[in-house]
Amino acid sequence: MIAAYQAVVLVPYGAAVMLAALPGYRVGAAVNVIASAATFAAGLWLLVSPQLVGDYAIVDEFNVVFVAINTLVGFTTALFSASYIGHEIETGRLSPAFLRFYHAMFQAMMGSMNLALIANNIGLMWVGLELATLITVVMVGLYRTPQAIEAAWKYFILASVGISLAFFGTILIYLAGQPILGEGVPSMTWSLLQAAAAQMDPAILDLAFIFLLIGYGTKVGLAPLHAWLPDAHAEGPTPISAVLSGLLLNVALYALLRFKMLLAGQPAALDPGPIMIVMGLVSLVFAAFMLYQRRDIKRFFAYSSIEHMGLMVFAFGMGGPLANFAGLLHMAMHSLTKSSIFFAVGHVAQAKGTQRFAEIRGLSVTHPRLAVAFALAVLAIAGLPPFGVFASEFLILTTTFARQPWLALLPAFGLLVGFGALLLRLQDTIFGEPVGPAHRVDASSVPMVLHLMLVLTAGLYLPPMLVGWFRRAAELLG
Amino acid sequence: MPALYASGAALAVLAGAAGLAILTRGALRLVYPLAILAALVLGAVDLHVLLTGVVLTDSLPIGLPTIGLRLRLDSLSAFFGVVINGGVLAASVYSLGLDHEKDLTPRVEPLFPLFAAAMNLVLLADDAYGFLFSWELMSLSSWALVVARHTDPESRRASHLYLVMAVIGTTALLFAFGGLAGPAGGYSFDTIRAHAAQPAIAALVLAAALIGCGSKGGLIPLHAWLPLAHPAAPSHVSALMSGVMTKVAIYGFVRIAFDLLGPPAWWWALPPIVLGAITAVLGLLYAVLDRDLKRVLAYSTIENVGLIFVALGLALAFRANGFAQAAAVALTAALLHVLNHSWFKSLLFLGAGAVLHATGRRDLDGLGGLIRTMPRTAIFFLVGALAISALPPLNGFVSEWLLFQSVLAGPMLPQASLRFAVPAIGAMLALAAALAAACFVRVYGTAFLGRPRTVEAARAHDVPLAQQVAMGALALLCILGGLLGAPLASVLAPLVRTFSGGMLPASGSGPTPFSLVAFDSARSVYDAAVIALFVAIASLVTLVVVHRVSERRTRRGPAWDCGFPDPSPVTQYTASSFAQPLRRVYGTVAFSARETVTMPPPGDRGTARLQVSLVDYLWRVFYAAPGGAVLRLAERLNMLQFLTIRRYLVLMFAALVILLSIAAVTT
Amino acid sequence: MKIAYEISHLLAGIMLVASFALLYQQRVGAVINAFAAQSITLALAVAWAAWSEHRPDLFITAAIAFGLKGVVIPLALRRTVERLGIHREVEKVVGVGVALVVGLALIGLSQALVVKVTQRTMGLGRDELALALAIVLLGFLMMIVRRNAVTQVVGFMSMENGLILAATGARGMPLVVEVSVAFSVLIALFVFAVFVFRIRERFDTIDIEALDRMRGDRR
Amino acid sequence: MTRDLIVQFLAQGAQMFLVLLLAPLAVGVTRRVKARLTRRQGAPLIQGYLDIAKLLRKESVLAESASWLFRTAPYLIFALTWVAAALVPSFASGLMFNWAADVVALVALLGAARALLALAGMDVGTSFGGIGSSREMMIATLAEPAMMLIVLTLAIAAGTTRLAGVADHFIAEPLAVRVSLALSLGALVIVALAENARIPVDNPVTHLELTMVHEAMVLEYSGRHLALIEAASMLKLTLYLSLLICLFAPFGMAPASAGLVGWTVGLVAWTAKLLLGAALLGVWEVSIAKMRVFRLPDFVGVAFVFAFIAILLAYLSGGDIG
Repeated sequence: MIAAYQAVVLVPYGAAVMLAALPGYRVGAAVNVIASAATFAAGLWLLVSPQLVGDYAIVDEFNVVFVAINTLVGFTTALFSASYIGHEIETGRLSPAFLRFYHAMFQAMMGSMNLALIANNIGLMWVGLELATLITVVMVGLYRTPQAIEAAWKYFILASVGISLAFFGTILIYLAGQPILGEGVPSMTWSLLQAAAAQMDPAILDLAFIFLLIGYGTKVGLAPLHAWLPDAHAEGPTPISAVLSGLLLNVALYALLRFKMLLAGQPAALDPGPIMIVMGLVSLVFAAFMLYQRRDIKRFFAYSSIEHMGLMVFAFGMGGPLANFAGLLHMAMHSLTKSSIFFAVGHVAQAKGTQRFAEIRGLSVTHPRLAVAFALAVLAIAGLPPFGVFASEFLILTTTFARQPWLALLPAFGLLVGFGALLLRLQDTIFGEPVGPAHRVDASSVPMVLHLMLVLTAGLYLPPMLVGWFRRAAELLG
Repeated sequence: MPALYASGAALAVLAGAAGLAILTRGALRLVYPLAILAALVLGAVDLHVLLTGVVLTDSLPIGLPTIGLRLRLDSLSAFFGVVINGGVLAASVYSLGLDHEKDLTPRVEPLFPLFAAAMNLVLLADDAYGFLFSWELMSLSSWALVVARHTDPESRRASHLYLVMAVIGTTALLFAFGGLAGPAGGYSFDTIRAHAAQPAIAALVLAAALIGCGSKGGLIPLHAWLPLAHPAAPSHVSALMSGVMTKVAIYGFVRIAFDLLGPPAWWWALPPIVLGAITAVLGLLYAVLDRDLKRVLAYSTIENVGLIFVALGLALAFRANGFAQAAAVALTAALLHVLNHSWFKSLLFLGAGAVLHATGRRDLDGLGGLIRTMPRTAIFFLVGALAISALPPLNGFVSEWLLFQSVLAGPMLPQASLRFAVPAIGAMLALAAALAAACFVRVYGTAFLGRPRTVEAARAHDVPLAQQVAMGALALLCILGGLLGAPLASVLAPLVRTFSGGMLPASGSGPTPFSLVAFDSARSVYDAAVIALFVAIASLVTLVVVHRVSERRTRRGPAWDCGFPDPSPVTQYTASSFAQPLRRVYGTVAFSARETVTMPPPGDRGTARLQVSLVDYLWRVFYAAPGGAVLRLAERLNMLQFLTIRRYLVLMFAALVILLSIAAVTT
Repeated sequence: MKIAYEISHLLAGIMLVASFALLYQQRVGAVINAFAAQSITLALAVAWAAWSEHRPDLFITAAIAFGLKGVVIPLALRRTVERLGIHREVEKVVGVGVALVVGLALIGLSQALVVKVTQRTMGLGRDELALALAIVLLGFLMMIVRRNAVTQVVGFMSMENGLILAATGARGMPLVVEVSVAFSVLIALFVFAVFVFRIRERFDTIDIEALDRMRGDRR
Repeated sequence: MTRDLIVQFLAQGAQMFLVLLLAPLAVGVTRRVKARLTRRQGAPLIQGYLDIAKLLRKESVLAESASWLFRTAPYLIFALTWVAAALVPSFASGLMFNWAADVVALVALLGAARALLALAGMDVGTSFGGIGSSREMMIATLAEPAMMLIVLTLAIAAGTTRLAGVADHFIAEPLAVRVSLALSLGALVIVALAENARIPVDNPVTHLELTMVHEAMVLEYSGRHLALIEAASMLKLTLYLSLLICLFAPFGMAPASAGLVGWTVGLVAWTAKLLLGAALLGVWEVSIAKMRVFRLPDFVGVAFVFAFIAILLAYLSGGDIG
């Protein structure tokens, strides 16, 4: 009998092995869904099971929520891709062999991300995160079109450099911990490092944090380290885009925040706040402007992910219980909303047979329900009520203004610029006279609706349990 | 709080109506009856609170954690609730006359009740989150209503501009509430009331509130979306947006400036006064020169919002200087004008809707002679037009009169800047009043009087009974509101006392129970009833006498027109030609209007052309320029999408080295 | 112990020199040779650490460093370079002089960063940390001053050499071996990607500028 | 007590009919003076009465396109103007309904009459009607603010917006020459000229001239309707004259609750001043030429500027109102 925290890692890996062996993509898809469901069940179980601090695994207020979200989105994405990917076979973009590979890789990726989340060891976390990254690299290249190859290549190079830098940072953390915790595993263990942070050498911590910021920041997609992100989203299979935006960015940010906690524990170390504020703002404003010139719908929303990651990093840079709480909330809301958007985009792409904005018009005439869902998702990510993103942005902006009024203008500016673009594209796609073909959509709309429901609920009501976890995590984040 | 539960139930009814309408097309026709029901209940509750002065509070465990959703219905929100639900009621009754097959669409009907519910929620909310939540919901639902005619690129453009401006406004309000709540995040209003913000914060909050509420109300220069968005919506929605939603904006400003922000400083008054006055005059100048019926009405909405802001500013100024009674006069003027404007503007927009419905045209120059083809609408519209021109004995003049009375109290103010501002404001108000009269004489004269200019206008027919009932009721309210100004003011007295510290003399203190008394009865009295009585008697006497002594015979003949009667109605004065003198006088200053006449060469019998060019400087500076800047910058930055991998690596390397250097220099 | 420290320090120094050699080499062949030299030095350093600190597992890392990066990959690179006919001078972005100056500045930077580290008992000497840091940065620099994919791969690998150096230096750090293996896999993928992953067929040159010709979202 | 009340009521009624009675005479005086100054015999003083009587006896011709508004407007316009005129204190200040004579309301009443007239002008749908209405409203946008500012200035000086109160104030403290008041006087004169369509703003005696304003509006009227319009414009002239009198030359006006004697004195004084004013108007009209329509803004603008300076001074000197 294995524990929940083991299940969330082992189930996917096991499923990966099995799927690699299984022929026939329909079976594969089914297994994929079942395995993801099992993982999700384990994730829920983790929510209620007691917290623990093991040698290699940790389950605390901080990561438990993200594991849950991770497994949830993994499950819904599996559902979506099960109904979606068949279409790719029909259109001949994929062959069953590749699909088998795809399913196996999908599970491996989920397992690695969960590993990164629950690892109580900076080395393990690094391994999990980088494994997930490399797998997504391969996934992005799945279609083997010139664009896909190029996107994968770009992703691969930038990610590899990021990996190396992050590893260097990890070594430095070990070096910082070693004098206090002694040689070996202890000085790579979160819980112990956390406790010993106060006595660590601030200079090494500074150095380490910078390397980790650049290394993991590459995966978070912070400008100017973002270059891989838009193309990877645009050229990869849509389910992978959903996972990338919804989960991988979150996991990377989670890792970064863990290290921020260490620095928060050592007053003598440099304050990561200003650095994160600047990088966050740069990403936010830059991405907002980049939205205007986008012609590919998936690349468009990829940039909006950069924008929101920037906002989160800004919030965590501001620090303080309220801003951190808002940042965590925004992480959760964004991953749910953005993945639902990518599901919707998948539907749209099927309905119109293209990803180019220019050829998507008048959806509300041809596909009213899809149009409504898509509109709701986009408005949700634009930070309009009744959705949860509104709550987090409300908290971020109000608390920032209350503390530093003039600083608050910048994120507001970025968000407004981005909003203009979002609304423009939304209106162009769903309104007006329809153009081009209008195919039947056979992908399941359950995941999309489910996510929207969750985000809607969060906008109206946050369960006290969740609030409690976020509170605690916010305090740790300093 | 059973009353609040009643409101809750009504809101639930609205939500249910929306849900039904979304689910089945057959349920579309249920929307308006349900909306009427809900509006009646909500209005009744608001009225009850307004009359009894009780304060209903409640809180639900939703919304922000630990704060929850606070609900509070005090006299202020109740008053605005009466305004709003009155508008909703009228619009819904009007919409009963819509044709089920032709007019009802899933793009409009499901959103109408949501819009109404959101506006009510704004008034009920007693914490920042709930307030902004419903505020934004209001914008969102109205946005969807504006873009209902989505195939028309104009309305798409309008809706885009509208929602962007709305979100800018909401962001400003976010800041306002952020400043009020403080770093600790005390978002509930009673926490905010508990501690007053220090001056620096207060200034920022006031600015933010002015931007936030001004952008929703159409305060210049945040107005440009309004004349595009309001007309783009279906007419009964335009009536709501113009007549009622702008009032929610006013409510927001009053709530923040008079309630949450604590005791005012005198200079708070300046921005609303100055902006309001500019808005009032410019709004009418736009209106006078525009040729689209609904757009003219939208511009006049801007003007009226300006007037209200002026009154509010004066109230702030007086209150800050401790002149409670003057503050009361100004505040009463503001609130009464809120009420009156909601009535006649809804009436006018519904009338415009009727015209649009009957003729399919909105351009004034395509109408004419409707007074004969749709007589009832013509009467109702006339009442509305005279009322909005602030002519006695209709309701528009009551608030106008009070406003002038409060302007008259200006010399009391100690601050030189205010002293200098107030007379200028008085002049601009007078100008606005005169322009309003000109504007609506023009509208009514071209649309309803004269001879039909097009076939549609000639073939027009009066609208269904339900729509006539709605308009008639509003027209009646405009008349009653004019005659019963004093009783209305006394109803508002407790509310006014709460927020201004003073109150008007009790309605008994005047010569008659209908006399509206500012300051004291020896000083200024306006008695609409008596004056109306005089006029009535005088005209009756005249009628009788004239019909006794004079020749009774009346002959119909062709128009005399100085001897050359013209067969074609084309030679009538059009809206544009009516505007020409005004354009020459004011347009040349405000919009650097140019007229260029191109005459055919002598002997050539071709037509001469008159070109009129106007420049909208506000649009150029406040909209075209920033928008263009954003797009240009976006284009510049876009090259960052097309760098080579090596260059991206360079960026990465640069970031690393820079951060390392920072770490190296910091100790 | 003193001797052990001196020797490892000496080897690290040699690696840094090799990095500089990488920077100023003109021809692809020479670049590859310099890299091979650096890798072999790394192998020696790791082996020395394994022996002096009695951590036999590190010998695996040493073996990988020697076998893969010291011998196999250089040979593979050499062959493909000849096959692609680009063994002549490679196009640089900045002149050698500039590159060297920047490199020196980077070394200064890493020194400046490390002096603030208060020396305490740790496996990795403070100046050795500085050396590793410098090697990593120089590798990164190498990646961006050359336009040619081979040299970029080389740059990445020398960067990674620096990492392994630091990792092995950090006494008692777990997973070092596994990580070094993982990295070798990564590098293998890298090389694989450049030359086998149909990039040659798809793009007639391996100049990266051409590799990302379309770069997404073009009209 | 009741008797007193009745007397008061009668007095009020008397004023109401008095203005009606004297209005045509005032116009007659003006015309006569103009005629004499231009070496003409001129019509008899009672010509105004004769005109109205004659018009009443004629049948009225309505254009086919005229609507009900066209027919009802004259009655309302006449009634509104009449009430407005009757509200201005003439021979006594403290009459029964003097409190109803609020300056702001007065201006608004005239505005209402004007708006109705302009609407009536547009009703038939002829080009001339349009010309008249549009110009009338344009002039109004200049004259009405000026008017409003003037009354506000006086109200500030007197500390009330009751006309009677203002009059009392100026009776009580004999008119000290104050800049703001002088300016107001000038402004009010100009406004009065503009509002009554007198030279140089408009020429009351011409037709078929593209520069006409008032006459163009009433072009389509005939018979009893025209009679009412004419009577209304006469009343308006009287109103402005007695407004000028009551504000700037209130001497002789009987105070509140003065007996019949006081009232008769006031009556004589007022009538004299009224006719004098009419005569002065005549003199003015022969001594100046009609302006082009689009020079009017400059002319009426002057009134606005005067009034604005006046009120500014009143504010900065801090009126004792409040």
